[in-house]
Formats: sequence, C-alpha cells, structure tokens
Amino acid sequence: MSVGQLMKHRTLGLTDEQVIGMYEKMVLARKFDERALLLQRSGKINFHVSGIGQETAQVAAAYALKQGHDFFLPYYRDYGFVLSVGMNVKELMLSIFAKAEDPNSGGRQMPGHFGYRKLNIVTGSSPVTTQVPHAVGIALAAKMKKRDFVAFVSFGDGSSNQGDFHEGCNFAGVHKLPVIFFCENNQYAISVPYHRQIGEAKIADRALGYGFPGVRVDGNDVLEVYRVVKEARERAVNGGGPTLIEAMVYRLSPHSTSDDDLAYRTKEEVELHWKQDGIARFRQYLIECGLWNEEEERKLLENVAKEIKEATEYGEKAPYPNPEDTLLHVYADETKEA
Amino acid sequence: MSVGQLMKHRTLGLTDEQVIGMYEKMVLARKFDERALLLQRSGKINFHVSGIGQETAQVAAAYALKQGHDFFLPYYRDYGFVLSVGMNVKELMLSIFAKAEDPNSGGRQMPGHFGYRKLNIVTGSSPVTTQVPHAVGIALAAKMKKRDFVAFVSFGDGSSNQGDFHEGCNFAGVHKLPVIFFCENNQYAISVPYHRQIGEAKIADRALGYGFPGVRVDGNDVLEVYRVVKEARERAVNGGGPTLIEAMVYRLSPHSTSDDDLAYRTKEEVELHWKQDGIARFRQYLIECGLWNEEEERKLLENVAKEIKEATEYGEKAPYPNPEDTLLHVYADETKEA
Amino acid sequence: MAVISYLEAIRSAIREEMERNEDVFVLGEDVGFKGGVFGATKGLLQQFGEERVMDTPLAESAIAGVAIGAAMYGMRPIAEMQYADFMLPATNQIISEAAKIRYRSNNDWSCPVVIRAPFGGGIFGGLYHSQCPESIFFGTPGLKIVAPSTPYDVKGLLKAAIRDPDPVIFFEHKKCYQLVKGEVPDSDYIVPIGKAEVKRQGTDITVITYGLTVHFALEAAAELENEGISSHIVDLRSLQPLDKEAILEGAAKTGKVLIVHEDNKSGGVGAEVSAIISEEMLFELDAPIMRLCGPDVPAMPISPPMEKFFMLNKDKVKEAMRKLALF
Amino acid sequence: MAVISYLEAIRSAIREEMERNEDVFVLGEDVGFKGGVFGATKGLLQQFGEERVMDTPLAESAIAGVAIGAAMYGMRPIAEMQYADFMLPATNQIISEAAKIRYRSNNDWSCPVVIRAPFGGGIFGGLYHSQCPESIFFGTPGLKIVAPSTPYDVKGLLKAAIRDPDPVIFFEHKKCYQLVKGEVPDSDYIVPIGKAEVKRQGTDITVITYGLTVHFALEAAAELENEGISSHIVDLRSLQPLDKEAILEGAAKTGKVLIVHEDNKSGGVGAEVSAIISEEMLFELDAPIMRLCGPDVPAMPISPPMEKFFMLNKDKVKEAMRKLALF
Ligand SMILES: Cc1ncc(C[n+]2csc(CCOP(=O)(O)OP(=O)(O)O)c2C)c(N)n1
Ligand SMILES: Cc1ncc(C[n+]2csc(CCOP(=O)(O)OP(=O)(O)O)c2C)c(N)n1
Ligand SMILES: [Mg+2]
Ligand SMILES: [Mg+2]
Repeated sequence: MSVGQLMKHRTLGLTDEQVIGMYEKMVLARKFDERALLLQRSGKINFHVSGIGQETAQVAAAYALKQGHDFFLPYYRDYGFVLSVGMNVKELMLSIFAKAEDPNSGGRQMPGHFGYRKLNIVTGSSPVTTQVPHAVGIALAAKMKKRDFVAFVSFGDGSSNQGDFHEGCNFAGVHKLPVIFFCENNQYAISVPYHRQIGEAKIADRALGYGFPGVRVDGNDVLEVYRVVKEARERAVNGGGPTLIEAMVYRLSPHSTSDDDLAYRTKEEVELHWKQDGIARFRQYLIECGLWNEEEERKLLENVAKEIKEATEYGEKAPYPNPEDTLLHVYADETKEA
Repeated sequence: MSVGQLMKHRTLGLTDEQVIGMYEKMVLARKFDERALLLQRSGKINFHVSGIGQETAQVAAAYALKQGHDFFLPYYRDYGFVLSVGMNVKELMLSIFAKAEDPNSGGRQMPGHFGYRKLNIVTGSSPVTTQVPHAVGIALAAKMKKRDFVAFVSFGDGSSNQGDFHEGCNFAGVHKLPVIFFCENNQYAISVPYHRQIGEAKIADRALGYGFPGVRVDGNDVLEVYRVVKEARERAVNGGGPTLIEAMVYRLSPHSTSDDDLAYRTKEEVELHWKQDGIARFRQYLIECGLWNEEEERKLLENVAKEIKEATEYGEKAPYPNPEDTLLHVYADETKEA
Repeated sequence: MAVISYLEAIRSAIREEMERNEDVFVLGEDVGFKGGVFGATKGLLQQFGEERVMDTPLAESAIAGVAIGAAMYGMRPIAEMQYADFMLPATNQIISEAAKIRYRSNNDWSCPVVIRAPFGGGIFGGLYHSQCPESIFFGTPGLKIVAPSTPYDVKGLLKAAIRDPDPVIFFEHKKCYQLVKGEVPDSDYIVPIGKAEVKRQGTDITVITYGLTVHFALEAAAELENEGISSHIVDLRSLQPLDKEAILEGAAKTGKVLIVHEDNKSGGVGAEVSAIISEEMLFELDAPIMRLCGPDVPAMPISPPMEKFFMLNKDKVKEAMRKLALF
Repeated sequence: MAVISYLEAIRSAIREEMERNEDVFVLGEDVGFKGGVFGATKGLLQQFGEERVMDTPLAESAIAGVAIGAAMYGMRPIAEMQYADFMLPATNQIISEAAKIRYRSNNDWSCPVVIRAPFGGGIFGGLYHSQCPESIFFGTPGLKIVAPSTPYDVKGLLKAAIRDPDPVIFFEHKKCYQLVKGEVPDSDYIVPIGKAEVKRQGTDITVITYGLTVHFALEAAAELENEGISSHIVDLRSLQPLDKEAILEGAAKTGKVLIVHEDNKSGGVGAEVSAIISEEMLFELDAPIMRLCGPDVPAMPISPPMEKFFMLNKDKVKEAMRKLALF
C-alpha cells in the first residue's frame, strides 16, 4: 500500500479510535448476521434477511452522519448501519425473535424492518422504496424548521426502479432538500441481476435528471464511502441539496433464508466476491496502519461472541407480546377504535 | 435564410407535397382549437383543453411515423398529432360535443381523450403518464411478435415526474424496446412553471439513467423535430431501443377553459412566445422555399373554415348516446354483468 | 354565525389552523400561486408564503409520501389531491404507509397527515373527474375517512382532521363547493371524527347517507312530508370509523332503512352499513334494507344524458324513499 | 384424475394455456430463472424461453402497465405480483386503466390481462406478506376478481381467466400452495368466472366463504356433523362478479347465514354478501346475518401469538357455526 494511502483516514478527519470502532461494528454486524442464519437453520427463528457483504458500506456511511441528530431511513439489510447509529445486538435479537420488547415493532414486523424514534431511525415497511419520499419529507421539515440535520435513506439497486425513487428524487431536487439517497447496489434483486434490472445504465447517473450530483463508489472501500457520504452531508446542510450515492457491493448471502441463490448464480461467482470482502480489506488496512493485530482480533471476536451469545439468550427468553395486543395501536389511544 | 437551410426538407427526405401537407395540418389543428374555444365560451360545449402552441411539434412528429402501422399513444393536447395520423375534424367535433358517434369514446370521455382502434390510436385516460407503460407494453409485443412497428407516446413536462414515466422508461431500456417517448415541454403544468416542477435538470437528460439517447429539440422547428423523431424511429425498428425526445414548446393558451393563466404568468410572457409561434415560422420557410404564397394561404383558410363549419354543424346536430347505454361495455358482451 | 359556502368552509378551516399552529402546511399541485384548481387554497400563499403553501411537482405518490415523512417528523401537512380520481398513484403510500405507521412501530411513530380529495360527479367531469373512490380506502383500518355535506361539518371536521394524531382522508364533494351554503360559527369549533348526525328527525323511514346525496334526501324528505311520509335522515359524515351507534339508533327509529350513496353499489360503504344493521337488529326491521347507489359501471361518462343517468338526484331518492315508506 | 397441489394447479394451468396460445406470456419479478418466489412458474422458462417467461425490473406499476399495453395490442399477459401486498404500487394501472379501457373506449379497445397475486397469511409473513387486499379492488366494476380454494377450481378458473376478454385479478392463497391437494382432470376444462359452488350440502346453517377459510369451514362442518349440526357450505370462488343467485339460494336453504373471510371485517367482501341477502330475502331469515372475519387492524403482525390471534382457524369457525346453529 502506498504511503499516501497509509493513514488516509486521518486526512479524512477520522481518528484512529474511530476507524477501529468502524471495524468493530462491521465485525459485530457480520457475526450477528451469521448467528441469525444459524438460528434460522436450527429452527429457532422463521426467517432472516442477510446483509453480509454490505457491512463496510453501511458502517462507513453511518460514521459520516451525525448520530442522534440526523434522521435515518435504512432498509432491511442495514444491520451494520443501525448498529452504528445506536441500536444494539440485544435489540436486533428481540426483533428477529419477534418479542414484545423489540423496540422496532414490538414483535410485529419482520426482522430488518427497523424503527426507533429514540435513535431517529424512522419506521420502515416491506414495500420497497416507499421510504424515499419519507426521507424527502423529513428533509423538507428540516428546511422549513431551519434545522441543520440531514435525512439519510438507503435502498437497493432493484428498488431504484420504483416510481417512488423518481418522484422522491425529483421533489428533493426541485426544492434542494438536505437528503442523501444511498443505493446499496449489490448486483441482484432476489434472482434478477443488474443487467436485467437496469441494463447498461448507471444508477448514479440518474441524479443528472434531477439536477443534483450522483456518485458511484466502491462499497468495499470504507474510506471512500465515508468520504462521499461526508461530502454529501456537508453539501446538504449548506443548502447544496441532495446527493445520490451508488455504493457498489455484492450480496454474498442468498436473498433471504427462503432463497436458493444457486438457481440463478454460480458458486464461482459468489466465491470470487468473497475474495473482495470489504471487512477483510479494511482489517488489512488497519494492520498496515499499525492500528490492529492478531491479538486485538482475537479479543474482538471473543467479545463479539460473548455479546451475541448473551443477546441471543436474552432474545430467546424474552416474552412474546400478548395475543390481544394485536388490537392495540391502530389509532392513537384517545380514539377508541383500537 | 441561408441557402443550406433552404429546401432543407428535401435533404431530410420530405417531398414538397409533404411539407405543404404538414403546414395544412398545423393550420387545421390551430383553427379547430380556436373554434373549440369559441364553442366553449358561447356555452355550446362545457370544456376544452387547448393544444395551441404545440401543433408544429405534434404534426412534425406524426409525419416521421408510419400511419396505420405504428401505434400511437397521444396525450390530451395532441389535436395536431391525431389529425396527422388519420382522425378528421368531424370526429374531433363529435368528441367535444360528447355525441354517440364519437369514435374516441362514444361521448363518454372528455375532449382530448383520444382512442381509435382503426387508426392504431390507443385509448387514453386522464390520470397522466399511465400511457407510458402501455406504450412500452405495445413495444414489447412488437418485439415478441417480430413486427417492425414502433410505439409512440407523448406526455407533458409535468407528467414526466410521475413514477410511471420512470418505471416505463427503465423497462423499455432494459429490453431495448421500439418505443419513442415524446415529451411536449410547454413550460407549465397548469400553474406550475418548469423551475418548480423539475428545477435545473433537463428532462432529456433523464434518458442517460435508462441507457438510451435523450434529445432536446426546438419544438417550433418543424424540420428538426421531424429529423429527431425519424432517427428515433429508425433506431427503434433496427433494434436500437427507445429514445426520449424533449420538444421545447410553449403553452400559448391557458391550461384549459377552466383556467385563468394570468394568475400565474404575465401577458408579456405569453405575447413574447406568440412571436415565436412555430406555425408562422414554418409558413415563412415554405414561402422562402417558393412553395407557398398569399393566394394559397387564402385558399387554405377558406377550405379549413368550411371544413370546420361543416364538422361543427354535424357534431352539434348529432344525437347523444342513450341514457341507458351508460350500462353497456363494462365487460365483453358474452358476459352478462354489463 | 356567518353564512358561507362549502368551499369557503374548507379555506377558512385551513387558514385558521395554519394561524393556530405553524407546523400546519399545505402541499399539492397548483395549491400555491393558483390557489388550487377549485380555489380551496386561494389567498393562503399570500398570507403564509410559498413554503407553507407549496406547489409540488405533478407526482401524487410523492405528495403523499413527502407529507407522510414530514408528518412522522412532527409537522402537520395537509396534502391536496387535485381530484380524488388522481389519488390512485398514491394508494401505496396511503394504505401501506400512512395507515400502518403507528401500528407497525408499536406506537413509536405516528403519521398525522390530512389528505384532501375532491370527489363525486355531476360537473361534466367524465370518467376521471367524477369518481367516488372511498371504497378503495374504506376497508383499511388505520385510516380515518371523512365525507361531510355542509359547511358547518366541513369546517369542524377539517379542523378535527388537522388536529388528529392519525391519517385522515378528507373527501370533499366538488358539486357542493359553490352550491351548498350554510351557517358557521365565528368562533373556533370542531366536529368530532366518527360521529354521524341526524339531519332530520322522522318516524316512517330512515335514510342513511353522506356527501352530496344528503341534500337530495333532505329535499325529498321535505316534499314527502306533504304526502304524509316522515323521514329520518342520518348523515354519516365520517366513513371510518363508522358511527355504529348512530346507524343502529337511526335504523331502530323507523325499522325501515334506505342507504343512499353516489358511489357504485357493489362493495360500497352502504354494504357495510347494511351488514352492521342486519348483524345487530335484524328482527327490529319492518322492511328489507334498501340501497340506492350509482350503477355498477367503472365511472360516469361525460355525455350529459349519461351523466344524468348515472347521478342520483332528488327525484330518484324521493322515489326510493316513497317505495320504502309504502313497503 | 391426478391428485396435485394448489401450486401445481397454477403451474399446469399456465403451462397448458401457454402451449395452447402463443400470445400467452408471463411477466413479473423472479418468475423466470428462479421460477417465482413460491415456484408457481418453475420450469416454464426452460420450456418457453426468456421472452415468454420474463423477469421484469422491480416495478409493479410497470409490470401491470406493460401487461395492459401488451393486452391492448392483443397479447394475453399473465402478470405476477410477488405478493398481493405489493400490488398497491400498481393500483392506478389496475383501477384507472385495466378496469376502464373497454368502457371508456365504448368497446373499441379491451384489456385481457390476468394479474396473479398470492394473498393471505398464516405463514409468519408479518404485516406486508400476509394481506388480503381484495376489498381495495372489489368496488371497481370492469375488473373480475377470483379467489379459489381447491386445485380443481384454481386450474379451471385460471384457464378461464387467461381466456377471458377482460382483466381478471387472480388471488391465490399462499397458505394453500402446498397444504391443499386435490383431484384435477387430465383433460382440458375451465371453471366459469362468476359461479360459486356448494362445497357441502346441509340443512341447519349456511356458511358463505372463499379462499383458505373454505377449508376451515369444511373441517368444522365435518366435526359439527357429530353434534347433529348440518352445514351448507358455499364457496364463492369469484368475488367479482359475485354469484348473487348462489348466495340467495344458499341463504334460503337454511335461513341462517354465517359469512367467513380472512380479510378484516369492515368494508370486506362479506359486507356486500350480507347486504345482498338482507336486500332480497330479509324475511326468510331465522337469524341475524353473522360475519366472522379478521380483526379490524391494519395487517397481521408476525409474532406467532399475534398471528394466531389474527388468523381464523377451524376452531374459531366451528365455534361461530355452532353459535349460529344454536341461535
Ligand atoms: C414493492 C415491492 N415489490 C416486491 C417486493 C418483494 N421483494 C423484497 S426484496 C426484493 C428485491 C429487492 O432488490 P434490491 O432493491 O436490489 O435490494 P436487495 O434485496 O438486493 O438488497 C423484492 C422484489 C417488495 N418488498 N416490495
Ligand atoms: C395523476 C394526475 N394528477 C393530476 C392531474 C390533473 N392535471 C391534469 S393536466 C395537469 C398538468 C399536466 O402538466 P404537463 O404534464 O406539463 O402537461 P400540459 O398540460 O402542460 O400539456 C394536471 C396536474 C391528472 N390529470 N393526473
Ligand atoms: Mg440488490
Ligand atoms: Mg406542461
């Protein structure tokens, strides 16, 4: 690695502690995800949708934002993201076990459907891309209330073909709203590869049609993702309007635990991308910077394993919601229909 | 005018007869439109939506297409277009008077809601932009059936912000379908000017995000519009896929007879654009080419006036549909629900 | 008490709520500089500025979706759909999002948005400027749906909707905008969502209806009085939640029920009203539960004789009322 | 007669119709190389090629809109919505376009499209993989809506839908896909759209239902037989048009009617069924018209105890049937 690239994080304004923290979040997200897949296979949970392969982009983006200040509209693979803006593994486990204490939905929604007012994580749904106009609406509120936060919204490559992407981007462009559109292009929408989803075009190029910048970035390059998101945030809070970022990643897991991905892609293709795994690449960077070593790696894995084990036990033991609570919260409590 | 531009139409493959025919259609469309506005003011019809200012672009586009072969999905201002692909003034009058004999809808739909199977004019509705995916579907049929027709669909600048524009364009781009997206950018969506509708972006630039060419053209320049549409058609039938064309025009009339446009734009602005009226410009071209003169102009206006007078009388006298026919054609006749 | 039009009731409700709470704002197509295609927001931009009376791009899903986002943040958006017919591109945002935000987040988030939509026909609007789409949204718990008939109810219910912590679809019958005038208090008041009102007391037959047809029923009732038929007229005002008590009371009052609405019959709101009655008090009825509604066709044609055939009017309602009375 | 699953009935109906008519083609998300997320189109791409079994971009409004365009041209598209919950982005194309194309063009154009949508819950799908959205489309004349319960009806109705000259929404209960098996003729046949079927003859009570709950009613009826309660079970099969005659006949058979569906109660299909009965034969009834439906909440939660609370099952249906019998 060239000297110029060594310690690059400092030139971007990231401290050594921060990059180490970023790495720890990526590993935590990866290990949580692996555990969830195990739990599903062992029949302890019904379903899991994995973010493996996208953690670097997610964590890097989160670190470029302002926790507890900006508003976040993540999508269902963003475990690395939500872990970096304040959610903990215990809360994620409560969600995948669909338990009453789950802060995302009280066990009502599928795993990966995040929402936590306390953390400015806006409640999300399954129909893809509906969150894009919501982010624009929150950015509109920032402008109207003259607040300096941004709305950050993520979504997949396939989801960028929904009408709501277009309508949301155009609205934000016309009014120059402080919103960051973050597309995690993992090359597939379930079984449909990019070339049958979008063809020869670049998602990032769509920004031109809305009058704001669009950037394609290697999602496995933590510091590059951090840099472009940070720039986008600065532009947004300074009245420069939205940015569309297309982070190039690869979905290393099947679409979900219900999917057999070898029906539409080869083992070789997947293995090839495992070699480009961003987490290993970032570990290498930290090692070359002298910020990480075998010993620290061992300790980290130990702590992460412990944290996940405790969280799993907690989540598994935690009580389910009461059946009758199904009737609650249709409307605010003062109304009696619920 | 430079010698190079003189007789330019021949270099584009247009005969003298054709350009004269184009001019006659423009004048016919303009005069029909003016009559419809009068009929509305005099209370003989309830409503009219005008295409004044867009006739040159409409007629030029129609002449670049293949009548009785290609499929047409015009929008509500396209009187010049439908008159150029086979509809006659009598049929338009039957539509604005909402009479039973109206081929577009048997008096069921508003004026400007075209549809005529015999002429490959696909039935349209009021919700804007729904026709864009329809055109893509017809283009898909062309590809599946290996037919060499194209689907031509027009819509306004505001309508290009609907989700259906995005979803339709992307679908067509991925499958390289023979469809021409023709945006008549008349600077307004009712009262909303371009800069509050789309901001600083160019509609034509949106094509980049779908992987096909996008062209912005002066809609008042008949021969330029003809040229780009013809090129788009050739590309389409040769497997080159879709083209997005943004024809720059100006809506010289209020949005509709229900609209007071001076509430949101100035008389001066409108008058300025009257000076750029494409019809006058094209007449000038024909005169300079020695293909047109005062006398011919007089004859044309005479014939057009006569044609419109007869059509108006016919439309006014024609019978309304029977009230009970409201119950017909909910389903095909063999089913009894209608 | 001033006498104002149905349209002015909308405008003044919005104005007063915007004065009362700076988080209230209006967004939609042509609502700003033009003041709305029907004039519902005329003058508001001049009073509150471009940001709080916002002309949006032509994109209903964004209008609803952006409003929903702003509402989740804590704003009080009033989104105008230019015509109810054009709400459909926003269906996913309204049904999948607005209706489910509180529920899916286990009460952590909420969505206090108002979606105004001019509905109904009789104005030569043709298939797509005349529809009554309430049945599309009616079956979705989490939404509230309002469809008032008088300026008093319009103003009171719109204020209630704007202050409501949950999403409210506010259907305005465009035929009433200028036609219907009525007394409205000068002081602030609300009409609670979910409460029907007896618009006329009677003893022979009960008519349950909402929107424009309330007026047809009232006119018909006045004429039937002379024939010795006494009609009890219930104006639902709110469609979601339905005022079950008022429906059952109204039905019990006479034991003969006619349900009237402009929307086509099959799958309309009237079906639910009928089902509630036959579920709860079948044996108190002295006649079959009748429905008088628009015909089961996709939408009303623009040609005058066809529109007339489709639309209900005083005479059609009167005839159905007489028939029921004589049953 | 072979015994096949509900899912295989769908697949074989599509395969046979594609063999029969080369204008029939399938489009949707993941329908091609993956064969659909439920496997409904497995093997079809291998047999008919990529063009006739087309993986589309992730855009339901385009899937519906492109299918509508192709149908207007004369093709016979079968559009798959991956889950009925995800039809909503296509609502405008389905209700404003497909439903109105024949009507608005005065019979000049038509739209023979089939829109398949897996609906219903009980599979731990949570709020957005479990919905019954039929009430959203039910009130729109111009559409046909089908919701079969057995492999025989699935195959016959899907073939009828594909050959139908008008748009048909085909709701498949995803819980039935593997669970429900049944005999299906080896030779070509169709089941006419708009015709209900008596799935069990009885004399004490009449249950009118459709979809998954047909099976709960049949199981409950078998058990109630031992208690001396004889149940008459009507499977609507088609929701639009509703089989009015069959509904009235079924109700007349016993004079006691229970309507059952998984969709939430208010504004559901059951309301219309109830309204038809009380409009036509109120005085032939010996009990109030009962409805047993999902609770009026936005959608079913994924947490097992909550899903169980929301979903109907044999015991809940049986209890309601017994209650009605004892009335
Ligand atoms: C509107 C809608 N249609 C279909 C689905 C079903 N679905 C869930 S995820 C998915 C693929 C999404 O692909 P992409 O946007 O690339 O995100 P990824 O899963 O690859 O991260 C689909 C089709 C959905 N959730 N919402
Ligand atoms: C989905 C939808 N929303 C709103 C309307 C009401 N409306 C009719 S025309 C129009 C403006 C269209 O502007 P543009 O697309 O630029 O076409 P133009 O009228 O300028 O030719 C609007 C908002 C509509 N017809 N459809
Ligand atoms: Mg993807
Ligand atoms: Mg325009």
